[in-house]
This record gives sequence, structure tokens and C-alpha cells, in this order.
Amino acid sequence: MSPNPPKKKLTRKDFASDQEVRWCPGCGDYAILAAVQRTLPSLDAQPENTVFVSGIGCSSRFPYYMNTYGFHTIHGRAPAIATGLKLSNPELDVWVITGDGDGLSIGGNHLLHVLRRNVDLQILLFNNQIYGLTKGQYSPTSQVGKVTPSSPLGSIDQPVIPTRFALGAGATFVARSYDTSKRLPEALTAAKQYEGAAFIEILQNCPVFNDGVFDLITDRKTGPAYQLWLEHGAPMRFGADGEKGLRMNPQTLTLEVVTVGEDGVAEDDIVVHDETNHALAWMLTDLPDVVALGVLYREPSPVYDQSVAKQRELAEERFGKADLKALLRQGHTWTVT
Amino acid sequence: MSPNPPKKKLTRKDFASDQEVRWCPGCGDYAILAAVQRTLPSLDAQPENTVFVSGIGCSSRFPYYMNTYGFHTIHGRAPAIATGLKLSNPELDVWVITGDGDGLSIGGNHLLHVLRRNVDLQILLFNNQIYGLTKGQYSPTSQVGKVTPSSPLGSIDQPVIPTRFALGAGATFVARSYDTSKRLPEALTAAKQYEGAAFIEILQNCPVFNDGVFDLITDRKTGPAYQLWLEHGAPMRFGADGEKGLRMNPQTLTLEVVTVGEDGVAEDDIVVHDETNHALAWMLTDLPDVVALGVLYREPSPVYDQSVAKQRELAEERFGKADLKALLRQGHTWTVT
Amino acid sequence: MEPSAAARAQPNPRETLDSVVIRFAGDSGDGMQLTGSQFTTATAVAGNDLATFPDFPAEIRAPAGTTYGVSGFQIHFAAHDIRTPGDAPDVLVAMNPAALKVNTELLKTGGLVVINTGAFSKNNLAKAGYEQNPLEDDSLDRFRVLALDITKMTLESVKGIGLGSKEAHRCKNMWTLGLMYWLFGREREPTVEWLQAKFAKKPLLAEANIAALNAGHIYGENAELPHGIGAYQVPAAKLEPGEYRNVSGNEATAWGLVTGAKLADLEIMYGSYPITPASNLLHNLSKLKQFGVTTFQAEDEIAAVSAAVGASFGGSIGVTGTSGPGVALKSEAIGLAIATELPLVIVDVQRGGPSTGLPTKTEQSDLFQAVWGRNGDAPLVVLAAATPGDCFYMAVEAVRIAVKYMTPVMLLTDGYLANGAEPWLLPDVDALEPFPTKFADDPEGFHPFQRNKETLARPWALPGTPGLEHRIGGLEKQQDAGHISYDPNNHHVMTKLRATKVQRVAKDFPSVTVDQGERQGDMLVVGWGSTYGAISQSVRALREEGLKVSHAHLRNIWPLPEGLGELLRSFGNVLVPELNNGQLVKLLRSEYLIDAESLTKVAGQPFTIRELVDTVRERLDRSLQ
Amino acid sequence: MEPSAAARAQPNPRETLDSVVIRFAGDSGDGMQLTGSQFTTATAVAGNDLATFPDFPAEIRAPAGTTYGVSGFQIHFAAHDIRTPGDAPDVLVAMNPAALKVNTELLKTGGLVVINTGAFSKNNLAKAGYEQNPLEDDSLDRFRVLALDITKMTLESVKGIGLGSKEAHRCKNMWTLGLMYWLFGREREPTVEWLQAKFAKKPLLAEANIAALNAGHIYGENAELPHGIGAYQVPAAKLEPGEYRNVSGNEATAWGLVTGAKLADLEIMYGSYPITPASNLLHNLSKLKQFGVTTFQAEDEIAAVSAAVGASFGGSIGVTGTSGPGVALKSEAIGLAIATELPLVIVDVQRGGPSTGLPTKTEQSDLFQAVWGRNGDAPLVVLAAATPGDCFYMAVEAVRIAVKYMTPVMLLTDGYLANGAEPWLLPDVDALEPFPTKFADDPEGFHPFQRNKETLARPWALPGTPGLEHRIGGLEKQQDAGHISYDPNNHHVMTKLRATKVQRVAKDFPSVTVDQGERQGDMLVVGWGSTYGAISQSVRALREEGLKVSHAHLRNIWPLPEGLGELLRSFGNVLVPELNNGQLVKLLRSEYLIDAESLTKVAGQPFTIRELVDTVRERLDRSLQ
Ligand SMILES: Cc1ncc(C[n+]2csc(CCOP(=O)(O)OP(=O)(O)O)c2C)c(N)n1
Ligand SMILES: Cc1ncc(C[n+]2csc(CCOP(=O)(O)OP(=O)(O)O)c2C)c(N)n1
Ligand code: SF4
Ligand code: SF4
Ligand SMILES: [Mg+2]
Ligand SMILES: [Mg+2]
Repeated sequence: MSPNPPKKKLTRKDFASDQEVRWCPGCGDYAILAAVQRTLPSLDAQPENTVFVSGIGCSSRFPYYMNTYGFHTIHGRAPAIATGLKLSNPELDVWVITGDGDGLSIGGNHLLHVLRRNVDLQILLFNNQIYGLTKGQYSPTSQVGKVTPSSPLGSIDQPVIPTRFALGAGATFVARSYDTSKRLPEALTAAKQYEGAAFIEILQNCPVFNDGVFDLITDRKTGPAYQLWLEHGAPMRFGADGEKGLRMNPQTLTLEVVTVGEDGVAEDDIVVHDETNHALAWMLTDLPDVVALGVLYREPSPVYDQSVAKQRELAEERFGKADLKALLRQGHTWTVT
Repeated sequence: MSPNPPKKKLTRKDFASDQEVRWCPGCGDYAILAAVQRTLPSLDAQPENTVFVSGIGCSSRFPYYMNTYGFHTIHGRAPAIATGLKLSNPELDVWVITGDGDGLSIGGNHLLHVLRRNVDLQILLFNNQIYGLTKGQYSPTSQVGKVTPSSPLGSIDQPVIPTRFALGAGATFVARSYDTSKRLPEALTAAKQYEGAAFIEILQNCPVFNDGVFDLITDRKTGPAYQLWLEHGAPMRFGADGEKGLRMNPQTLTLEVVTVGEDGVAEDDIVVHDETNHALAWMLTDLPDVVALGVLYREPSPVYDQSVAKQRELAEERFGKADLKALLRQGHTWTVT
Repeated sequence: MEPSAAARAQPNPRETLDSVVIRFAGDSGDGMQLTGSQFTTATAVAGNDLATFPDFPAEIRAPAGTTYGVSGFQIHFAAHDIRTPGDAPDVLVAMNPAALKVNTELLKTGGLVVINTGAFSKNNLAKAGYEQNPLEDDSLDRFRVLALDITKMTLESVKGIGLGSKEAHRCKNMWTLGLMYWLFGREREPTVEWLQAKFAKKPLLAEANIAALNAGHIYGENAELPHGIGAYQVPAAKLEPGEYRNVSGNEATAWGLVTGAKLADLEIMYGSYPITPASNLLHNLSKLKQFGVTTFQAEDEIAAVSAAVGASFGGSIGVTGTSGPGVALKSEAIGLAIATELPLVIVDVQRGGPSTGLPTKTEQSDLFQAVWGRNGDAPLVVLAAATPGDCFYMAVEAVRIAVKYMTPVMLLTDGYLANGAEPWLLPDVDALEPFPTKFADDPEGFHPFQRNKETLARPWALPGTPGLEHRIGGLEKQQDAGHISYDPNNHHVMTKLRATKVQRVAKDFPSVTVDQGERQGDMLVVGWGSTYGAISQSVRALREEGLKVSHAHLRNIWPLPEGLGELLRSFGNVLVPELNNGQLVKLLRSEYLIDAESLTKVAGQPFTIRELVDTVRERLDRSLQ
Repeated sequence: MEPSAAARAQPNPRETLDSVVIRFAGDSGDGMQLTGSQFTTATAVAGNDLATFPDFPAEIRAPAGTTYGVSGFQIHFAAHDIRTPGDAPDVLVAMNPAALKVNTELLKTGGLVVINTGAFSKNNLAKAGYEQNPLEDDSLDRFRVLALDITKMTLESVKGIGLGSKEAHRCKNMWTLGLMYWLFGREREPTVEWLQAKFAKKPLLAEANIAALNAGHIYGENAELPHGIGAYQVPAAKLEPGEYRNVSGNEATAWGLVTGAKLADLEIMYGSYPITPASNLLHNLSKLKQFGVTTFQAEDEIAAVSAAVGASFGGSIGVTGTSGPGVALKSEAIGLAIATELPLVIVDVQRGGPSTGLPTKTEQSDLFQAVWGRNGDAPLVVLAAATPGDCFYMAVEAVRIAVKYMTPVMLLTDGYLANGAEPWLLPDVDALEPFPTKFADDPEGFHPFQRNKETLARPWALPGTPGLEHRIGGLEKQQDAGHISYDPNNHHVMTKLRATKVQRVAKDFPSVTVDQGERQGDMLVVGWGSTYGAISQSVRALREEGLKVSHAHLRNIWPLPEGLGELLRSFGNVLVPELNNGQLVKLLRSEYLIDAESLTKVAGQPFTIRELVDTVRERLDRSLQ
């Protein structure tokens, strides 16, 4: 038998833990879990080198269901814990699982800083526009007017737009998808292959406390009219038969929905997606009658954990090899006889 | 004597407390303090109705020097404390004083949420790109490579752009100025007159730990070439004799510095500032060779403390007048005899 | 509830029982909590004393049929006064195999099991982990079993009304409730009215549920119940006369805060971030905005307490509610309120720890955190509520102390109090003594830290008051003047003043009382918080055996009530039962140098009477040897 | 230092003194800290034992000439071994009126004041709050005054070198140092070398400072010093032979952490957010990246400790350093490390509290927070360093315990230890026993919470290890298996296991030792942390008076060392001096039911020998009456 036998091809099952999945029936989290378990083998991920780090929330139960290493931490702190983990072992493939409450409410500050530092992580934010685990209070992404147990007269907080917040924080990879999308694996793949902090907002349905908020977008019938799938270098077309598209209004600096062919709109009036264009990405975060999906922005830049590693090498050059005895003697010493 | 004598006109002195100012000689904070003390009387502010709330930092010592109500709180929490204060008494004129560490490091999450909620506050962020009070460590706004006691080999963190972060958070009023600017009072005035969360980044020099980082911009000689003063409705001109300006490149969606008259650049190629244009404001947060000053963005929207007040009135309509006895008896009661 | 021989012979007429413990158990989706609370209301109306214990799963909606998805509701009612939901149930209602599986252990031998055979499918049996159907083997022999196809009978009872199958199935719980009403002679009217109100907009659902309720009742009247099962009656208890309602701890706390604020003539600014089991405190208060309550759902616990501190600076009573992990996050800001001497009420609805721990289970393990969990010497006042209804009075007290002494007050309740309901004699709010707040308003010789000679409280001077402009903060302050001071002696003096002020509060408390028994004897059982019912009932049982045992229950944890040391020294033994690993006991030992013994239970569950009775007896024996 | 009559008659030859306390005081800008540390080095070289206490203002750079801008550095050196920077100075160097103003109080009667008259301008006198010039009235009569225009003489000494006036003025401190070197017979070489190194890139500055240093020295040699002031010598102390250096607590802690990690064969991930007085721990470690140290300046304390916990999960030793307010913020995340049983070292460099308190002053008021300040029953190990040098050994110990027992360890130091320097006998690092870490690697029967029988530690299984994939978290875990468990008994068992594990650590500590005196007597003085020097010197003085007083100093705060109860019971009185409002004393009382008395000082300053000696005597008298 050969000294090192060929690694057996892993399947979805190899990434499923023996723990019973305990989300509510119909929860969007099931679909996301399936997508992740299906995608990892296709990327040659190894369970032993993969870690899922989460905060607290229904979404944050995710790690228990993956047959990888996992850390179900405390509310909002997953990005900071994942940063420490990645600094201690940059070889690991670290995924952060968070929710709209975990990541944007109590955890907003850590999300800001992990994104600006560009730590090499995949960050999946499950956005169901509600606090699921605590039974349905409005969250930072809930729409104004949302009636919940803590907002009997409707929420008055202006919602955060996660992708816009991410760009404002200096994120270098920003994408959006939704729980049941066939193209979710694409986004996951792009995120895993990206070096740096890859942020994906995943629209997720909470059938128990916020059922159907994304139906218009995710529904098979109505969906196509609302889904703008972005492709770097391709014109921004959408609609059941791609009849619609986005045109730039240079005066207002806004992207307008137009129908190709109608009132003189030509093919090449349609804006071509450039995922490295920051201002364009900004406009795409919040469009009038359509939702941009896929990679809004991707612009590789220095990776935090790599820079840290570099500095440790540099330190040796600058300060010399590690020598404990010399360290204790640095500066002035004297001898008593 | 008339029953209500005319209020005496207040002066700068009326807003100066009896406490000795204890910043380092030459600190930019002195100039900001003077500007605030000079501006308030001109706006008919009353010391008893004015409150300065700060966190911790050199900048956060500010309230002690104002002869108004003041609260020098804990590190990073001023926006949350000011929110509670404003909710308890919306009549008060509440100013938040924070620093690049206080507001963007430990306090980043509260700044995010106070901005998106649009609480009626003036928020002054003194940005000296350093932790002053703790003796000079790099801050979230320090430039990459900055050598400090905690970054002997240079900082590797990508800096946050405060105005960009604010827009990403959903701020509705975003301005920028600098400590010694003659036009700082303008920004303060606009902020005070604005209903909602008015965010001003004030570039501030720390002569002890970060001397001169803004010199190119703030220096009398070099300044004009780097200061783009924004006026709503006016073309974006700058330079010693306003010879320069910004032109929109519709392809790259970036603002380019051009010289009017040179290689065919005409007056009306220069972009006219529209402070209600979100995408434009976004581009202005970070320009190649010039710094945008003044009001980058202003778009009035619902004010949090006002909405809270409205809901309290609404509650009475919905749930009826407050009646403690009825409250305790709501639902089912029975009598034991 | 052992049925008498007579009853065995022929079930009717109604057999009289002194007390009964019923446990309703089913799938999260089966509506057991509703069923339980309806039965509670009907039982209250019948004049029994009662106590309840809802026990729902940690998962929001665990998959149907699983054991960890079982939702339970236990009610204990009696002809005399009682204080706990009871140890072991006399009656178990099991709506599916999982419910039976997780509860048979608890049930008393000879107890009655009402089973919905309609749910005993192969699939459900498997999910519950039954190799074979317990209805077909001998595993239930030690009980009296009433096995009915409730599903089938429910569907029949609502046939023709035109419900979808899902809704029709949902009526099962009402059918079952109808049967239980008949078995224990309860009135249906309150439930009928409640259903009509609840489904006002869905008349079909109202009609169907009422039909099912009646069908269950009729079944009881007509059906030939198996040998040994009949109708029972539990005579009314002799309760203090007056108007009653059922109240849960989180309701009572919310109402107490509102009442306290009214008595103090203040508005409330409640800053909170949702957390089990404190969330519905926020929910309850958010419905009371017309009472001058502002609720602020903050971005996190730090912002929640900070906003409350800011509001107190502005002249509202700042209140913040949370559970253990939230208190940990708030500790720095609580320190600020201590340093600036602002009033603040922190409600800690305790849950199982450490860390995330057991969020849905009850525990008393935050006492140390409440008393000592801050940087520096940072004293505050700690109160603890003993029963759901007591939460009302303790909340009023928390507001009173906070304002009178310009100090943060931590009110400890727990998951058991928060969710458990008990019949509550309504207080006469007009009779409550108001304590209107006096704000500073005279600039003449005003100093923000000049103290009231008696209470040592500093003046409360509100922004907006002309002439009182001043600055406060977390740095040490000069005595009286309140300016920043780095003077060594001043810091020493201020530290002592802060500590003394909090100790002064003890003069404002009733000195220690004994809830049961003499002021000396062989053993004093000292409790605090939600263990009140269990301890008091156990001590009663022990005293009936003639043991010289007394019970003192502390509502004032810090400062401790006056006279406590003397009281402790008057007993041969002191036992401190706590739902933690031993916390109050350490306080008592260090304060009074008394060899107080600890009885700990850290299982996320209240003490059972048996546990307490056995332990006290055994420790007494040991010590008397 | 009362000069002998002989000395008064004619100053030379050098008079011999047993010990001297010098206080250098001047404007923040006058470089007193540098002057002090240079004098310290020279004194160490001269073979004296010494202790120092830097005392700088809270403001970064207070305006020149103000009293609150005065920066001080006190050094105590002697011919015998000493342990504190001394109570009252024998010599005061006052570089300006403000420095004189704030320090005259402290100076011993008959003490020597060296004054720079060049700084005594009207303006400066006013800023210092002098109505009239103290040099011209009788206010300094109780001292021996050496008033010189140091400014003028300095400027002359550097004339011609071509410095700007600002730099020239800056050389004042070196001139003064030169004079002090002559007065106390110190060698100039180390300072000269140091100046050459420091200003290698600025030869002019080097030349000027050296010139000033020499000029001051020459002045001493030649000038006719006033009557009663002469040159002194303090003979070398009999110190344990070996290689010495001066070390501050924050240096020693950093080096101890690095050494501990090396002995454990681990890398360090130090997550921290700057805070006084812990910041330079971060600074020191950030210069040691070549030792396998990663420093992460986090966005706040919560992120700092969280990153450390994440790093420990990944196989580094996660360390986080801060001060009291930071620990408060970290408490929730520390609870997570307790629940997941990961190694973690938390260094709390204590400062004055509560809240922001007195950031630049020392205090011991975080003991309660360290031991009890978390939600739930959340035990961890607490250690406390006694001296700057001891910080090294305690840091090594913290790493050892954390890894061996898979538990968080809190190491308490304080501002006094962090900044104070003492001569330190360098440890032989090769002689230190390594404790290499053993990670789990065998999938065979691996369970993440299966414990080591002896230590009760769970296995440390690192991500990246094939076959050991597992999930951990803050919810309660099933014994051994580690899966989420809501089982009541399991929670009880796990709570007890967590507590027992921490108590087991006591077996790994040396059982309690007595630092001075017998193991029984009239009074045991029990101290912890930075009060070591003051207590031990006081107890020595009292014992020399023949009093039956002993001193025990605790380095293990939790669990407490074995044998402590017995030791406490062997003394008539137990006194616990603490720089807080009484914290350790409460622990001792509750654990051992001993009537330990408290001696508190909450003034942001260490105890003086006099305070301690007087109190012990007075309490003994009282008790012996
Ligand atoms: C410190 C702390 N505060 C509050 C909570 C209660 N809590 C748990 S999850 C959660 C919000 C969850 O919302 P989200 O992140 O959107 O997750 P979802 O359940 O919607 O998937 C809250 C408030 C907690 N566990 N810990
Ligand atoms: C909880 C807490 N953590 C850390 C500190 C220490 N600290 C005080 S101010 C400060 C940063 C100040 O920087 P910035 O906000 O930029 O203010 P500046 O001094 O530069 O004006 C820090 C880290 C603190 N006081 N409290
Ligand atoms: S509550 Fe909502 S988000 Fe949570 S598990 Fe249930 S369906 Fe999913
Ligand atoms: S340290 Fe810098 S920011 Fe702070 S007071 Fe001094 S100059 Fe100003
Ligand atoms: Mg959510
Ligand atoms: Mg700063």
C-alpha cells in the first residue's frame, strides 16, 4: 500500500455533525446549512482545518451542526474571537457565523474593526430582520414600523443596511445572497477563495417571528423581477427575461431601473458591473425597486494576519534572535560579589 | 422694573467655567474650545439648557471647561448616555464630545447606532489620529506604518475614515472641519441648527504625540491647495485663487482634480455640490489630493427623540389614559370574601 | 392524591381532595402553556390557593415529537394555602409519547395519567425513544391510566365548522382542558369568554375551540371512566379576603416600577437589550408608555445601562433590566453611576450560569456579582424579591431607595419568579405612601456633592435649572465641591462616604424579621429570593413534626438588615439553602463570623419540599448527636 | 539623615550615612523621571539596596509651573536591605516653586533642600500659589537650604556648544544630577555612556548634557557649600551575590509571560486595549515579537480578551492585560473561558477606583472583582505579585497554572508595582523547570470534556488535529462528552467540578509560609500584593522592639493556600492591611471564621512604615489590655 494513500473525496456527509439540528421547522437556516455542507467538499476543505465561530442567536447555533471544529461563543464577539484564533494559527480556514442582532447590534463594533483590518475570514451574516432566539424583538435591520413585542406601536429605528455598513467600515469583499438561492454556493466559494475579510449578507427567512419579509425577492414567481445578479464585467440586466437593467443618471448619481428597448434605452446604456468600483458598490447597496445579489465589491488589499506574521519576521531582523538571557540583561546590569 | 427683564446678551465668558484648562501647551483642543465658547452665545444658547457629554480622552475633558451642565462619562459610551439624557428631557441642547479612540475604537458601536437612530445631538469627534491621554498609541484613524509605543514596527491596521463610517451608519448630517479653522463656527452653527444627529469630524493637532499630521491641510501657506470648502449649490472650486476644481469622471465614478482653463476644462465641468446627494457625499469622504471641508451631507429625516415623544402620545390614544388601578386589574381578577 | 377505597368502589359523587398537583405536558406546538394558564384562572376562580411552574424548552420551536421539544406546565392547587408548584404531580396530561417519556419519572405512584393515544404513532414513539409502546407493556402499571384518542374526538367535535385540518388539530388542548375541568369541577365560562375575546376576529376558531372544550367536558360527564377514576373536588382555601389576580414576576416588577415612579413623581426611562428571562420586562413596559414610561431597546447592555444613567442625570428614574451576562457587561457603567451618585435601578432576572449557561433555567448565582462585581470599592444596594407578587413591592422599594439615597439599586429576581404565576391580592395603590422627589433649585451655596446629613445623599440638580450648572464624571471628586480631586485624603474620605451611605440604607429597612417560628431554636433556615415558597412550606412541615426550626427570608441582601447577626447567634444551627454554589452563606459568615452551613442546588430547578425537609432533618440529627 | 555635630563643624571628609531618601521634583518638562532613574542606576552600581517611587501627574503635560504639573521621583537607598521608597525624604531637589510647594510638607525636619533659584520668577511663584517668595521668608527655616541658580550655571556650562535656548535649558536636570552625584559619591560613567547612546544621532545634545553633568559635579567639588552641608557616603549593602538590574513591575510581568510561554513551549497572543497603568505591558510585549509573541491592540477590552480566548482555542496561550475598568468589561468573556475551560491569563494592573477613579494612582481594590465579579458560579485562579521582581515569577506561575488546569488565571499587580523599580537579582532562566504543554492528538475515545483524574483539567485539542473535531461553547456541557446539556443533575455536577478544579490548584501551591517571625504569636499581619515591602519593613521594626508580630504575605489569593486557617488561628490577633476598603479581610473571615481586623488606606498611595507600625502597636495594646 502506498505510504500516503490518496485522500478520499469528501462529501456533504463528512461535514455534518451527529448533533440533531434544532431550528424551527421551515427556518431558512436549514437551507444555508445545506449549502455550506454541500459547498465545502467541492472546495477541498478539510474538516480538521475548518473552524466555525459564532456568537449567540438561532443562526449562531450553526457550528454545532458542522463536523468541523466549532466555537459557539458569546453574543456579538465572534469576529474578535475569530481574529485571535486566526492570529494564533493562520493555517486554519475560519468562518464566522452571525446574525443581524449578533453582528450589527451588540457586535457592531467588532464587525467594523474586523472588516477594516481585513482579517482573512469568511463572515456570513444571517439577516432575518429580527431577534429570533429571544422570540421576535425588532433588530437593527428591521423595517420602520415593525410591530414586535418590544415595539407594540411599531419600531422607530432607521434600519442599518448591512452591505452599506460594511463598505463604510472599509470592507474589501462585500456580497449578498439569500437562504434558498441556488447561487448561494457561488458566493460561499468566492468568499472562501478570497484572501481577507469576505462579508456575505444572507437574507434569511424566520417563519416563526418574521415570516415572508423577503418573499417578493426570494419567491420563485416574483423573484426574477427583483433579483439583480451581479457579474463583474457584465451589464446589470435583470427581470424574468433580462428585459430590465440599470442605467446611471449622471446628474443625480443614482442607478435607475429601465427596460431595454423601451423609450430609447439601448443595450449599452446599461451599466457594466465593476466589482472594484467603490462608489458603484455603494450605490448598489440600496437600489429603489431591485436587490443587488452576488459580489457587490471585491478589491484585494493587505491581509491583517499576513501582515502580523510579516512583522514577527521583521522583529527578528530588527531586534535580533530571541534570547531570554539577553532580554533580561538588556539595558544596565551590575554584579554584587 | 418690568416683570420679565430682557435677558442679558451672553458672551464667550458666560460659557467658560472656573476650572483651569489642563491640555498640553499648543494642543488643538484649545482652539476648538474657544470656537465653541465663541459660537454658543451667537446662537442664543443658554448655559442652563446646554449639556456637554463626553467619554474619556484628552478631548473628553472638554465639558469641565464649559460653564454649562456637563457629564464626563466613561470610555466610548457618551453617545448612549446622551441618548438617554435626550430622551429624558428633549428640551436640552446636548453636545457629544468624543475622540478618534473614544468614538471609533471602544465607542464605535454606540456611534453607529446613535447616527442611524438620528437622535437630536451635536457630535464633535476630535480626530488627532492618536490616543492622546494614554500617551500616544495608534488609533483607528492612524495611518498605516505609524510608529507608536504599541506599534514599534509601524501600525498595520487600515484606518477608518470617520465621515465614511458615518455615512455607512446612515448619518443624516456629516461635516468636517479642523481645530484652528476660522470656519469651524460655521460648522458648529449648522450642527446646532440641524434637527437630528449632526456629526462633525474635527481634525485636531496633538503636538505631543502626533505633531503636525494635518499640517499640509491646516497650514496657512500650504492649506489653500488642500482645502475644498463645500457650499451647497456652488461648484467645487479650491486652490490659492480657486483655480482648481473637481470634475466627475462618469466612467470611474470618481472626482478628479482639474485646473479650470487648463486642457480644456471649463467652468461648468466642475461638479456643483449637492449636500443631499448621498453618493456624492460618499465620494467626498476620501478624495485623492484634497480634503473636503464643510457640510458633506445633510438630508433631514425623522428625529428619534421626536418619534419617541410621538409614540408616548399615541400610546395614550391606543391604550387609554394612565390608570394604575385599572392596570393592575387588566385581564382577569376575582374576589375572595 | 391517593383515592379512597370508596372512590375505587364507585367513582361518583365527587371525591374531596385537599390538594392536587397537575402537570400538562405536550409538544411545544400543543399549546400547553395556554391550557395551563386557563386551568389556573379557573382554579383561582374556584377559590383554591395555587402556584404554577411553566417549564418550556430551550429551543424556540424544537422539532415536533422530540423529548427536548416537550413543553410542560405544572399547577398545584389546594384547599389550604400553598407556596410551591409541588414536587411530584398527582396527575399527568401527556399529549404525546415524548411528553409521557420525560414526565413518568416525576409522577407519584398511583397517580393519574391522561394520555392522547391519537399521538402514539410509531414515528412519535421512535422520536420519543420508546422501543415499544408503553401503553402495551407494563411500564405504566404503577399509575392509573386514562388513555383516550383525544385527537380523534377533537376532530369530531369540530367537524362541520369548516376548519383546515391544522387548525382542527390545534383544538386538542381545549378538548383536554374541557375534560380536566369536568374532572376537577371547574367553570368553563372564563375560558369561553377568553376564547371569544382572543378569536374575536376569527369567529370560526372561537367556535371550534369552544366546541372542543365543551366536547371534552361532556365526555367526562357521560363516559364510563375506568375503575378508580372519578370526578374530584378541592374545596376553596381560606384566603385573605380581597381582590385577586394571577401575576408573574416580570409583570409585577414592571407594575412595581411604574408605581414606584408615580410615588416618586418621576418618569421612567427603561433602557434594555433583550435577554432571556428578562425580555418580557421590556415587553411589558413598552406597553405602558402612557404611564410616563420611555422604553429604549438599546444596541447592547452597555448602551442600555448608559442610557439609563444619562436619563437619571436628566431627571427621570433610569432603569435597566437584564440577566447575568448582561449585568457583567453593565458593571463598568454601574460603577459610573456609583461614582457620580445618580439614582439607577438595575433588575437582574437571574438564570443558569456561568457564561451563557442555561438561559431558560432558574438560578440564584448572581449574588456575588451584584454585591462585589465591579472595579474599585463600588458599593450599591441589593434587594431580592421572594415571590412573583413580591416583585411589585421590591420594585417600588428599589425606586424609593435609589432616589432617596442617590444610589444604584440592584433588584435580584430570577427565571422562576419571572415566569411563575401566583394568585396575588391586589395592593391598594392609593394607600401606598408617596415619596415625591425633591430636586435642587437654589443656586445659593449649591455644591453638587454636598450631602444630606441624614442620608448622605448628594443633591439631584437637573440640567435646565438656571444657576446650578455643574459637571460630574467618573474621576474622584472633591468632597462637597465635586470638582476633580487627586488629593489622597479626599479619596479616602470619599470612599468611606460612599460605603457609609449604602450602609445607612439599613436604617431605612425593617430590621430582620422571622417569617416562621421563634427567634431562637435549634436551626434557623435563612433564605433569599425565589426559594421562599419551598423553604417556608418545608419549615412548616418540620415544625408540625415539632422540630425547633425557624425561617428567616432576606429581602435586603446589601446592606444586610439590622439585627441579623444577633438573630443568627440565637440558633444552634444556621442553614442557608441557595440555588447556587453557596454565595449568601459566605456573606453571612464574613459579616457575622457564624458557622452558617450551605445547602446548594445548581440544577436550574427550584428546591423540592422533600429535598429541604430531608436535609434539615439530617443536619439537625447530625448536630444534635 | 540628621547630620552629626562633626559634619556641622566642617563638612569634609565624607560623612557616612546608613540610609537616605531623596526626592527629585520639578515640572513635567524638567525630566525628573530620567534624572531619578539615572541616579537609581548609579546608586545600584554603588552597591546600595534601593527602592524607588515615580509619582507623575495625571495630566499628560500640565501647563508649566503649576502644582498639578509637578513630577516627582523618590529613591530610598541604604547600606542594609530595604523594601520601600521611604516615608519622608531626607533630601528634596526642587527645580521650581511648584515642586517646592507640594513637597515641603513631606520633607523631614532638618532635611536638605536643593533649590533652583533660577526658576523662582514672580510668575512661577504665583502659579505655585506663593504669596511671597519662600526663599525670602522663614518658611524653610526647619530645613537646610542649598539655593543655587542652576539655570544660569547650566546655560554657562553648555555655552558655545551651539544649542538652541530650549535645548540648553533642558540640560538643567543633568547639572543637578552631577551635583547630587558629587554629594553622594556616585560614578558618572554609566550616565555618560547612557547619554552617548541616547543621543548617538544628536552629538551636540550628548556633548551638552555631559558638559552640564560634569559642571554640576565640579561645582560640588569646588564650591564652598553652606555650613552644615557636605559630601556623604552610604556604604554598600550586603546583598545576595549575583547579577542585578533594576526592573519595574510591567517589565517583569512581560518577561515573566515570555518565560512562562517558553517553559510551556507555547506562543503568546497578547490582546489588549491601552489603559493606565497597564499600557506599557502592551508596549513591552510589542517589542518582543521575536519571542513568539503576537500583540493585538484591540478596539476595546472585550475584543482584547475575546481575541485572547480565541487564540487559546487555537493553541497559543491567550493573555490579556488591563486595569480595573477593563476587567469589568472583560468579565462576560472571562466567564466564557471558564465555561469552555480554556487557558487564559488576565493581568489586572490595579488603579484607584471606582469607575475612572484615580487612573494614575495605585490601589488594591479589584480583589473582589477578581474572585467574584462574574455572572453565575464562575471560579478562576487569582494570583498577586508582591514586588516588581515578583511580577516575573507570578507571571510564569500564571501561565503554568492556566495551561496545567485549563483555567483562566487572574494576576493582580498595581500601579505601584508597575512603575516602581527595584534592584532585581536576575533569575537563572536555564534553571527554571520547563512544563511543556501536551496537546490531545489521539482520536481513540476522545471526549473534549473528559477530565484528567488528578488535575480535573479537560484535554486541549487544537483545530487542525485530524479526528478531534469538536464544538465548544458557553452553554452548559454534558460531563465528558461536552455536548450541550440541559440535564439538571449534569449542571449541578459540572458546577461542582469547575469549583473543585480551581480548589485543586491549592495542592499545587506551596502551603502558606511566614515571611517573618514565628508561626504563632500576638499578631499576624497578613498582606497581599504591593504592600509587601511596607509591611515587611514595619514588622521588622516592631520585632526589633520585641513585639510578637509575624508577617505572612499571600501570593495565592484564590484558592487560598493550604494551612492558612491553622496559621491564622495560631495568633492572638490577625491584622489585614490593604490599599482598599477591606476585601481580603472579608475572604479570610468567611473562609476561616477568624475575627481578622482590617487596616484600610484608600488614598492612591502606598502605606508608610509609620502608619503600619503605629497601627499594629496601637491594636496590640488595645487587645492586650
Ligand atoms: C450578553 C447577551 N445579551 C443578550 C443575549 C440574548 N440574545 C441572544 S441571541 C439575541 C439576538 C439574536 O438575534 P440575531 O443575531 O439576529 O440571531 P437570530 O436569532 O435572529 O438568528 C439576543 C438579544 C445574550 N445571549 N447575551
Ligand atoms: C474602559 C477603558 N479603557 C481604556 C481606557 C484608557 N483610555 C483613556 S482615553 C483612551 C483613548 C483616548 O483616545 P481618543 O479618544 O482619541 O482621545 P484623545 O486623548 O486622543 O483626545 C484610552 C484607551 C479607559 N479610560 N477606560
Ligand atoms: S425563531 Fe426563526 S430564526 Fe430562529 S430557528 Fe425559529 S425560524 Fe429560525
Ligand atoms: S496629549 Fe495631545 S491631545 Fe492630549 S492634551 Fe496633550 S496635546 Fe492635546
Ligand atoms: Mg436575526
Ligand atoms: Mg485621539
